[in-house]
Amino acid sequence: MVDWRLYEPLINFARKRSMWIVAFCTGCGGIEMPPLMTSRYDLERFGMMPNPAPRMADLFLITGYVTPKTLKRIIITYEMQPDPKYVLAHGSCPLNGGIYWDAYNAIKHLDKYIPVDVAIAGCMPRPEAVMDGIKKIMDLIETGKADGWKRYKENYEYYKKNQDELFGEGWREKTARRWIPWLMGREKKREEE
Amino acid sequence: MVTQEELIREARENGMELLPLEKDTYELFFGPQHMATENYSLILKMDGHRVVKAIANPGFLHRGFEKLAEYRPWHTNIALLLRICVPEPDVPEAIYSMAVDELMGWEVPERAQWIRTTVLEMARVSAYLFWMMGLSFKLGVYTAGQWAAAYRERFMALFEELTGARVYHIYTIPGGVRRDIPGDKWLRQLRDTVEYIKDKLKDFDNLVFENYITYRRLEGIGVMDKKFALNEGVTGPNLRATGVPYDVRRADPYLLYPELDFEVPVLKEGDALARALVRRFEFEQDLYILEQLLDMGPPSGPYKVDHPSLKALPRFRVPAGDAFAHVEATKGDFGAYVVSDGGNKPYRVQIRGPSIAHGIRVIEQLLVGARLADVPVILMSLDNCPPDIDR
Amino acid sequence: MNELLIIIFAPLLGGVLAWALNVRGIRELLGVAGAAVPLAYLVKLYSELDASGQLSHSIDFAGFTFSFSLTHLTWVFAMIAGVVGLASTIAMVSTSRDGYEWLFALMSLTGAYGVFLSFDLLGFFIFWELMTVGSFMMVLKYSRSAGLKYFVLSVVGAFAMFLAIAKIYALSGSFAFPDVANAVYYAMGRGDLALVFGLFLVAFGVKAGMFPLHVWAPDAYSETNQSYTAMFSGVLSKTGVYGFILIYMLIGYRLMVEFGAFRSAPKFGYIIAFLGGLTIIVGGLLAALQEDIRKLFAYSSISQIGYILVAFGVGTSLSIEAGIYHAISHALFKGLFFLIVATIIYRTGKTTFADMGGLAEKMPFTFAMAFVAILSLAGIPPMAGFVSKWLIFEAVISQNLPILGGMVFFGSAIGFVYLIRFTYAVWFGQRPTDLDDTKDAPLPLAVAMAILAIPNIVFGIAPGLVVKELNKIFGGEIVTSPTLWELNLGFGRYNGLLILVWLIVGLLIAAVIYFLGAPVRKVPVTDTYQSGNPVTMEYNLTIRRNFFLPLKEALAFWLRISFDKLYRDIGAWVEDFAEVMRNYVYNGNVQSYAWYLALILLILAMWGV
Amino acid sequence: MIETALKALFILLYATFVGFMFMGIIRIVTARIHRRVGPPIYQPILDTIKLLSKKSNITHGLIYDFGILYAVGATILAVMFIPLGSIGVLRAYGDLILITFLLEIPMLGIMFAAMSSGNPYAGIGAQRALLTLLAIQVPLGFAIVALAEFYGTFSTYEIVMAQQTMGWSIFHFPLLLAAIAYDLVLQAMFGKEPFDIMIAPGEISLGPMVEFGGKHMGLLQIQHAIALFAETLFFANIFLGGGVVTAFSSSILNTIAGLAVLLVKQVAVLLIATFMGAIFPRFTIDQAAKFYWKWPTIIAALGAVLASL
Amino acid sequence: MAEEVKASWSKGEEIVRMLLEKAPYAEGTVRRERRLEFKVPADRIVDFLRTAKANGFELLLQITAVDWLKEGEIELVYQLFSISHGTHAMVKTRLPRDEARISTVMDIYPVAETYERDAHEFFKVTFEGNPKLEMPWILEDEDREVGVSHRKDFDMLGYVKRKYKLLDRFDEDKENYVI
Repeated sequence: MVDWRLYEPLINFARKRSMWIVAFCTGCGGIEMPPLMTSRYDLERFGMMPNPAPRMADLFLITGYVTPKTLKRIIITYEMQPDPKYVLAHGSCPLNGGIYWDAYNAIKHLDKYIPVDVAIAGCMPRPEAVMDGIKKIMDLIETGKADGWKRYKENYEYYKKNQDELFGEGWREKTARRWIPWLMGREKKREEE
Repeated sequence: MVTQEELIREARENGMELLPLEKDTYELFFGPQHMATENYSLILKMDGHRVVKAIANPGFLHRGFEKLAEYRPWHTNIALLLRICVPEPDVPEAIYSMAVDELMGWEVPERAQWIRTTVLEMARVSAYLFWMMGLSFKLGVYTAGQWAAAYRERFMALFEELTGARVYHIYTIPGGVRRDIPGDKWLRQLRDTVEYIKDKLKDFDNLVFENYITYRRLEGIGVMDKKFALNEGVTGPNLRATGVPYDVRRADPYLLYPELDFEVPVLKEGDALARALVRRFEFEQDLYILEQLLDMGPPSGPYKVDHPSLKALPRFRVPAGDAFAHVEATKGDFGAYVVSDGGNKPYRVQIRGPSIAHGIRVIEQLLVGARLADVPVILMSLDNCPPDIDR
Repeated sequence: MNELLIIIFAPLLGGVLAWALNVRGIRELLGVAGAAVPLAYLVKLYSELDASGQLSHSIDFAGFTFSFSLTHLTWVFAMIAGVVGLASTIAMVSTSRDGYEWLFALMSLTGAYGVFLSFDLLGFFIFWELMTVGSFMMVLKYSRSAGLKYFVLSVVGAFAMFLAIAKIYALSGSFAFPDVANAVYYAMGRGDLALVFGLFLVAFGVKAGMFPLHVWAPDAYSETNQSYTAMFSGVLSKTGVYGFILIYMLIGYRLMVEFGAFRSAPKFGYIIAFLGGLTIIVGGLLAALQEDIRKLFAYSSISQIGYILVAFGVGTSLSIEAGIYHAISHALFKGLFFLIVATIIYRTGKTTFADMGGLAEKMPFTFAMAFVAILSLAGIPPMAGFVSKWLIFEAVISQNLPILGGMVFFGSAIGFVYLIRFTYAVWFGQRPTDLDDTKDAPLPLAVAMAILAIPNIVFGIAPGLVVKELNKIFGGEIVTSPTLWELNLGFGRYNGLLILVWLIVGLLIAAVIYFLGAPVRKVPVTDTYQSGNPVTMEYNLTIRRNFFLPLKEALAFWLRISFDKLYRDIGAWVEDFAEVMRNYVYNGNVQSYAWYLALILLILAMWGV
Repeated sequence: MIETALKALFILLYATFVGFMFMGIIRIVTARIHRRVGPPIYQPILDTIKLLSKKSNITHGLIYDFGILYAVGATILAVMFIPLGSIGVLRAYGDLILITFLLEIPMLGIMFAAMSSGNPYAGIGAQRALLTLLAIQVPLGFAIVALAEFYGTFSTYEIVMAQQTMGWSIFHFPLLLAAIAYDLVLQAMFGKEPFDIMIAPGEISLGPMVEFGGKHMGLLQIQHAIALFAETLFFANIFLGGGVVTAFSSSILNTIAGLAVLLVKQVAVLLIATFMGAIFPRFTIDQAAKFYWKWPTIIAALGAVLASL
Repeated sequence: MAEEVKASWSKGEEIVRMLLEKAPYAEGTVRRERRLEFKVPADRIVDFLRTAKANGFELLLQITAVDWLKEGEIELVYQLFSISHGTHAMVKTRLPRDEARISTVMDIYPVAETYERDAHEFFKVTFEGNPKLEMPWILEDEDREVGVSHRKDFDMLGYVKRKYKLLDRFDEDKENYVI
């Protein structure tokens, strides 16, 4: 009910200078995260902090290739993040599968499943390349063009269709209920048997 | 998401048990999106703050290396297989090259052996620093973690100068190494780095290894006796912490290790503290080995076998047969079994990462009865590398 | 002045009639009337009491003269019994099953009134026994073992009191309190004095649930109709507390003179205080480790009684006034809590924490009442609980008693801890699917809860009301309260209204910031952080059992010492001894009896009788 | 009425701003110990603005929101009671026990909100937070008892005034013991390293905070800032002699000087906690409880007994 | 070219002879220093491993499954390592390709449970007696139903094109492409 357009520049500056990263190294690029966070490259100068809780995080670094099993967790984590959220895809694997172009278990094009804001080159991009990608995201936020989350919200059906096409309908319950017979001790299957 | 009301209606219609199924224990997913596990999931059934039952759920990084390797010529596989273990990628390269050398019957020249040993030792030291950073973050000593990551960067710079890349070096190829050492300046830098880290060790001792609270957090947790370890296929520092002096560099020597003298630290208790201390002493030994190698100096001569087939790599053929080669990685016994049918692509490649034994049955049995605060500590003391399990 | 008799016997009369008629509608009406009449009379007599200071009345019955009196002190305690008793009886309208419960509940209420109003030891003892019988029958109906344990310990307490009264009567020749006080002060020997004090300590300790003698309370409070427990723990434990005041009134002065003081607190008082401190800690820690909702509140009421005992033990007029204030607030919030437990059990039928969860949405009114009770018991500033605890802290610490101060401080955190355990297990978390159609509290229970909740808030914001009454007991201005909302002790000041105002200001500021933000969307319980994994209702997302396992492990050494086991062992030992006697002495053959006869005759002969 | 409202507004703004600066100082000092540059000092303010300006927020029910509002409200209430140099709205009623309770009540609000989210990590975080509270209560109780007995009064304002004449509390041996015990307790109340078990990021992903996002987390950042300010101010007042300056002529200058003195003392307390936090690993919850019930309790009890002689 | 054995390794010969006495049904050779090789019929593998464990082969490093499409057999290589003798040993058995069944060695080397789950997941070899064969391991349920495996006859490229529907650049049929 309050019109915030007057304060947009300040809010964008705050969003730009305090991005919290979801602590989820999905692929092989995860090994370049520690040097970024620690003494040598130190992203905390830009206010970026790894945060284990997705509810508080803004930036989601997809570090390298994505397998369907990880993609399910990525989608759940992505949907748990509050709204202005940005995705940074590392390396060539999220774009066209990279070195795993013919692997049955690697996603070939990440943008079909979740919106990607910035993609960085490099088969495991160097920390400097990641910082360049982050600089690009900061500029997008500054100019208000980082709208991955808007795209996800507007054409949610397109993303949902792709996801269900890959995992099958109702994949969340199937994945969750997969462990019940082994975890609950009783060899009880649900309504299938 | 199926809403709660639909679930209840469904439960009532089918007259099934009312949910949740078991009320005495609760389930906690120590899943992939968690700071304690890189991308590897544990499903814990908890009672109070103690673990009642643990189930390992690997497979988040499975790319089917063994199938992909059968579609690529011999030399391209180096660029593929080294992506198995990310903290120390030189080990898969080395074992794959040693296996192919054995198949080809090549004898790697002296200089190449020296370079390979140095690269392996540098990989071990940087992997141990990575492990020290992990342990410090899990214990809470963020200062020691930051310092360990900073010192590891020095080795990253050295690797970059030697092989052109920070992490994935694609440097050891069958028959030797891809490029020669970039001159003496690099060797001097390596010696300075080893000296620098040697006298930084006492900082880590004060902060982590001789800290009262670390002893309280690590002592008597995740205890493993010798019989259990051998049955469960545990190798590397985890096995040496239970009293079994098994080190591949002594038991099945390769490259220059017979000529280097270093002792293999062995402890008896088999708990998380023993594993940490074994790694701490081995880290010191690796620095000592690097010093010996530098004193020895790289012998002159070619850095790779000059063989006609190396000129036209796509048509590089390996005679039929199979070979097994394994190396002592920081995580354990890293083995590769290569089968060739004489074609220009390998018939079958099997990489045996040490974490396939540590990360499934061992962790499931060690976690039973552990406190939730100990789960990340036990995971870190076993030093699992999830891609080893999924390959 | 037979209003006093009406006050005492009205509940019994109501109970008997309710039991006799035993018709669904009328029985409840009679029961509630039986509880309401004494309250009405007490309020009516207040003006006369204010004028004359003491209303007394005595009757002769079977050769003994029973005298009753209403002073400011007994008026306060009687009012506690009245309010909590009324609320409990209204609540029993929905939870009681038959006339049996009405009879014995109101009989115990009569006993409580009789204890407060009687002015001589004999009447005091008779009404004490009446109360014990009433409450024992209520517990017996639900579980024999709990009833038996309660009965055995009460009998021990009753005999102790009986011996003490006998000793005093042998000395003073009459039961009336004034004569007893003079007799004890002038004629009692040092040894007898100590014996009488010990006996009274045991007698009142059992009923109040002091530390070594508290074992009956958890079973008795939980194995009975929960709305009666509100009266059981709210009123009947106050009779034990009133007993300790009697010790001060009757033999306190002589004890002070005889045994001297320990750093400004009387020696005998320090014993009571130290036992009270232990009661706080033991009751609180055990409450945190319970898995049953009724047991948790049973232990918690023992722990709160510990506060009152500490206050009485210190012995200064300020601390006794603080103790009485805490007796009032404890009766209020403990009665409220047991009514909440009654509502939950009445609606869901479950009693252990493992089966409950997520009831906040389904029972909003009960949760609001629970929120008030939690704030009050945990001692959060704008509530009555905090005022009384604050007074006790000030009283204890200002008397240079560091150990007691530490114990009391530790007690407040324990209260905090087991309350949040209760809230987490019952109100929040994932709701089991079988609790999805629970409705909110029925009307009688709701009314009863409201009756007890309002004074909780009012006495917190305006403590002057209560303090004005309590000052009258001691005559002087012990706790000055310049305005209705403010208390001033000279070395500590408290202002209820200011705290409430500034808390509301703080809440408003937070609410403004909150509503400036973007709108929120409701999320089901299964859409939660499980490190990325999807979760469905089959998984249990709440720590229902063993919530304080780390505490249990940290206290493992102390938990091995259990007085409950000690008493059970004593019981078993007595049984074995009786078994041995039966086998050897009364073995049934006539010949051995003859031998015993001869033996006794020989002894008598030797004695030369 | 207007005058107290203005004073209250000033206290609130000053407390929040300085609280954020304190959080910035903690992050910069810790970063410098880690040999890295560290964020700018106004970083916490940016974080809070970003969190409050989130476009979509979730809630798990009414109590999920009310718990957080209650926590912020109680912290604002606590700040009003502690004497801030010569300004202090409710200074006359600033009672030791009242303030100690008020500094613990935000924990109740956060626990209510965290538990109503029905998340097992939040449950374990709440379990640990409660046991930490139980553990720190014993030394805290004895420290407060020592103070009250030494000065014979409970009003913070009178204690501050007494310290002007009798010298700072830490110069008297019994109160020095109480100060040491209280400082260890502060380490747990700030949630710094050896005792930050309740929000252990490595083990239970920020414990109770795991389900807070958007404006809920923003409100909690404000609460944390004010709580930092309140706790350090309370410590500075009761142990380090508070900020009463009468050297200057005009009262405005006096209050500013008083605030400056207090600020220095508060930063000192903060740095002790930060340094201790940077070099220690984390206790598990039962080790922390056993630790608190051993050394700090003995120190504080000794202080209390000596103070009462 | 690896046939000519370097200076024959006496210690290895002696180990092989000692094992062959105890297990006549097997035949063993010394590949080179610290590399032994044994061939054992499928049904006797449990006894052979039991004797091997008794005689100093403490560690079972891996169970590798190799799919010999032309001979129509799956070869299981049990890679053992002996710390006391300091040598590695490959114990090879052959199973028919279509329904490969063998009994589990879990009771001798408990770690074999994980290796057998792996071999079962990717090479469809059923190990009788292993309780966790049906437990979810690495592949998702969707891939398991389709029958993804590392056997030679599994057409990976076809499956990838069906699953991800994006790989248009595979349409031109390159048979022996070289990267």
